[in-house]
Amino acid sequence: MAKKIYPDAASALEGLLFDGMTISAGGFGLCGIPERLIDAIQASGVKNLTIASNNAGIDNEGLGKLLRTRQVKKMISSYVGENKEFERQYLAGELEVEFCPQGTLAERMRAGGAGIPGFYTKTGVGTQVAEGKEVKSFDGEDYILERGIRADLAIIKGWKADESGNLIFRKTARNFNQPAATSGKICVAEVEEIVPVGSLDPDCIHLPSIYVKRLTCGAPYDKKIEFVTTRERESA
Amino acid sequence: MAKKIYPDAASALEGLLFDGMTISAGGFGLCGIPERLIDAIQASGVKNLTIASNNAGIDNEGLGKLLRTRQVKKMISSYVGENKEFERQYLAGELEVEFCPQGTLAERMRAGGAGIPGFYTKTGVGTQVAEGKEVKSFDGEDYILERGIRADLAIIKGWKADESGNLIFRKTARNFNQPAATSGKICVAEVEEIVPVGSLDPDCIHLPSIYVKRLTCGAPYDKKIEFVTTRERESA
Amino acid sequence: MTAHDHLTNGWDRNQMAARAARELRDGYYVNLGIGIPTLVANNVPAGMTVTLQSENGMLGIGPFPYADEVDPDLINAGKQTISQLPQTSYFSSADSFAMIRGGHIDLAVLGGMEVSEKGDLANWMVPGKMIKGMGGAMDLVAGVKRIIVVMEHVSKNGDPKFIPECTLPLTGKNVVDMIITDLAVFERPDHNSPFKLVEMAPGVSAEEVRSKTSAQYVE
Amino acid sequence: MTAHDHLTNGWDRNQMAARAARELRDGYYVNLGIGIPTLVANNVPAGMTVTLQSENGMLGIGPFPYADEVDPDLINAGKQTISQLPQTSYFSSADSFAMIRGGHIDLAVLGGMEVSEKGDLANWMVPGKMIKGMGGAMDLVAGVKRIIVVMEHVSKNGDPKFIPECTLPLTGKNVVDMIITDLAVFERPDHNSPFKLVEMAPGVSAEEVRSKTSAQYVE
Repeated sequence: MAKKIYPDAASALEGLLFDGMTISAGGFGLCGIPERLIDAIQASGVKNLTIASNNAGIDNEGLGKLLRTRQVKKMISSYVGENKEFERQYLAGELEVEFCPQGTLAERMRAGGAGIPGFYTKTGVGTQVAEGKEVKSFDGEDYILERGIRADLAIIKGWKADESGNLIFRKTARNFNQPAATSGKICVAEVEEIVPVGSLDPDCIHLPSIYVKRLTCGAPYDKKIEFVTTRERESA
Repeated sequence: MAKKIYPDAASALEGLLFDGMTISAGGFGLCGIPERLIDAIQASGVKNLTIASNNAGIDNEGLGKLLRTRQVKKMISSYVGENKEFERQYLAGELEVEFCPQGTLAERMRAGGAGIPGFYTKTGVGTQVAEGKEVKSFDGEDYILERGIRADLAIIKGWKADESGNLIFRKTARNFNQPAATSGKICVAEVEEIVPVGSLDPDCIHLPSIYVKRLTCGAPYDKKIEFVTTRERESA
Repeated sequence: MTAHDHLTNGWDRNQMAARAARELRDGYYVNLGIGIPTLVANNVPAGMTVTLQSENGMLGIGPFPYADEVDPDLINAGKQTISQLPQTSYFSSADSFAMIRGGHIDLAVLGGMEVSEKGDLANWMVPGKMIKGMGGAMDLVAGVKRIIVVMEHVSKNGDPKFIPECTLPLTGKNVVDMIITDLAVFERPDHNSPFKLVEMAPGVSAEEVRSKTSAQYVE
Repeated sequence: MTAHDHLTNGWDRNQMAARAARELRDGYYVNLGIGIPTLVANNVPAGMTVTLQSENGMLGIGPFPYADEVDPDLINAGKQTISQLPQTSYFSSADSFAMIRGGHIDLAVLGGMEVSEKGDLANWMVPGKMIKGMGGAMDLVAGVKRIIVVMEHVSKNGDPKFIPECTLPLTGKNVVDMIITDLAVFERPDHNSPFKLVEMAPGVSAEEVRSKTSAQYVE
């Protein structure tokens, strides 16, 4: 079988990175981010990246690391709070940002991966987001044309994958990882565990093996939480 | 909790049927078709239906039953072979047929369910399918505009559902059931088993409960096969 | 604390949330924004099943977890740790917004900076201040069946927030169905009708509402 | 049966499939049409992993099942019963065609009625005959990275099928990369180049191919 498994993130990315490339990245906040792959991209020194990702990490976590090293030229994101270095570069005009509504961003990734170069949505009609975009009326309502995103590379984080590349996510860590994966000309995935073929239920594969071209196990993970919120146990 | 479970298909459809309505139906060939709901629609006598379904059943199986009783005005399908009554009505001009490429049909249902009134696809460019449709160029390639399908009612067949309406399919019986379900203003599902809430893995729900407004258990099923193909056991 | 304490102040944050909760119906699927809207979850009437959606890919949000059950893979759209319920399902962001955009969510309760008398909403950016982004707000107001905005009636400077035209960049045009402030409730039956003052907080007069509102509305 | 038996007839159905199988590469994801293309599955070289996709929602098609393992919920796009493999995954028709349309499938092998010298394919309807529909063929030719058409070189009447312009309604315009007939193989490196005769079946001459082909091609 063609081998998809690589010993680490750096080798899994070998030959795929080039200056000025576009990358789709999974994750929501710090949940389900491809942190090993981000570290390897940082180490590679590749520059002038355009990154489509819902968020931009926080200072020195997630994509925040690539901002710190000035490897990012442009972000396509829906929300970039909680990131001082981002704010500094953005306000100084050093970093380009395309704000994209969260659902539109997810759909643009899915569309790009599904061979759909453009689709119409009501999201953003009559707002700044609609500026410069084609407006079309369907059944008396206005919609704007949004473009699919086809990235040079997708980087994603999964929970488990089998050796053939079938992959599953865990809870809300699925988020943008699934559409981001499909939007890349090639997708590299990091997971917490690689299991033998046949270990996963074929009815419950979130990302079929065809999308996962290279795979590496990044365990152990020390997952970060942005806001820990808890409740008290009621005394019996 | 608002009750979603109905004792049979007829009661699950009560108040939802009207002459001239549009219905999205799941199934591929005879695999995963909502047969109890089709029977109940037949018994209701509702007329002039427009049905979006990949196939039209075979003589006296699946949607073929509604063709026999002349309840269907128009089919939106990708393949309608293996059906003599269909052929007769079609050739006699009694039945309208909109041929739609299989992938375009699936995407039109998904788009309708996802609030996308139109999307561009390369499928069918330069063929009869493109006639009368807007052509648009993206990055130097031509695409045609296809419309989302929003049906008055979706009828689908699932494998198991929990009491809240979370639903899973089995093997290739998933097919059009998932996109058809989302494309209906209301979706009625029949399943082989209804299980208590909490029985299904929340990471493996194919159709979240929000899409399943009414639910009935249609067991026991005697599932039909169009072409039984087998191999011989090699003698040891 | 009783309603009486607020006779002259209008509703507090929790009372505004409780008022919004009165718009819930059994079986509803609902998306709640950050801030006061989140408090609506604590005010769901007993015996009523309301399923909460989180746009990062979850249906059936449970309460905050116990400290020993915190899970980094289980957060809400505000990036807070939460818990799951027996009826929970998870899905991707693409599927989540297909659900939102497709009109499958019955109700969203969101915060607002400004609402215009035509139902425009501004709640995502203030020119001159650092832009953080719209997140999922534009998708929610465009896709969800019914939009309730919960906000203070006036700004910190005392300026009306329910106004003739929004001055801030819009989140959505002609999208708001109901406005709940600390003073009053405005509603309209459809997107072609004007808002109507349908309720006032205890101790608040129609005159007070009028004096603090620059939008046109029906009384 | 050896190749020698066919020296004067060109390739038989299975040999055409075997020739198509020589285009497979390790790790390929492939969609096979009904008829001769299906036979390609029997000709995958030993030691090579090729994953077959079925457009009704399956990746990793196994062989036909044993009689006692037939499952009505497990069929291929030709509606035949099949079996699953350890690496199989199932998905919806929408996800299946997202995969196809998005260019994720490496290769499709399809039957054909006519192919034009510009790479147009006609394989779904004959005017005057009952139209059964295009099924997934239009999506496949529009989306899959490389399209191989396997067909008899001439029709039952002896008319060429590789022709200057298709006479039948098209399945796709400028979509075919390689043509494998019982007599020869034509290929082109990209969609702006003409087809080139790259191989002939044993015992078939370039002259015979020429005499049975009305399309222009490079020799």
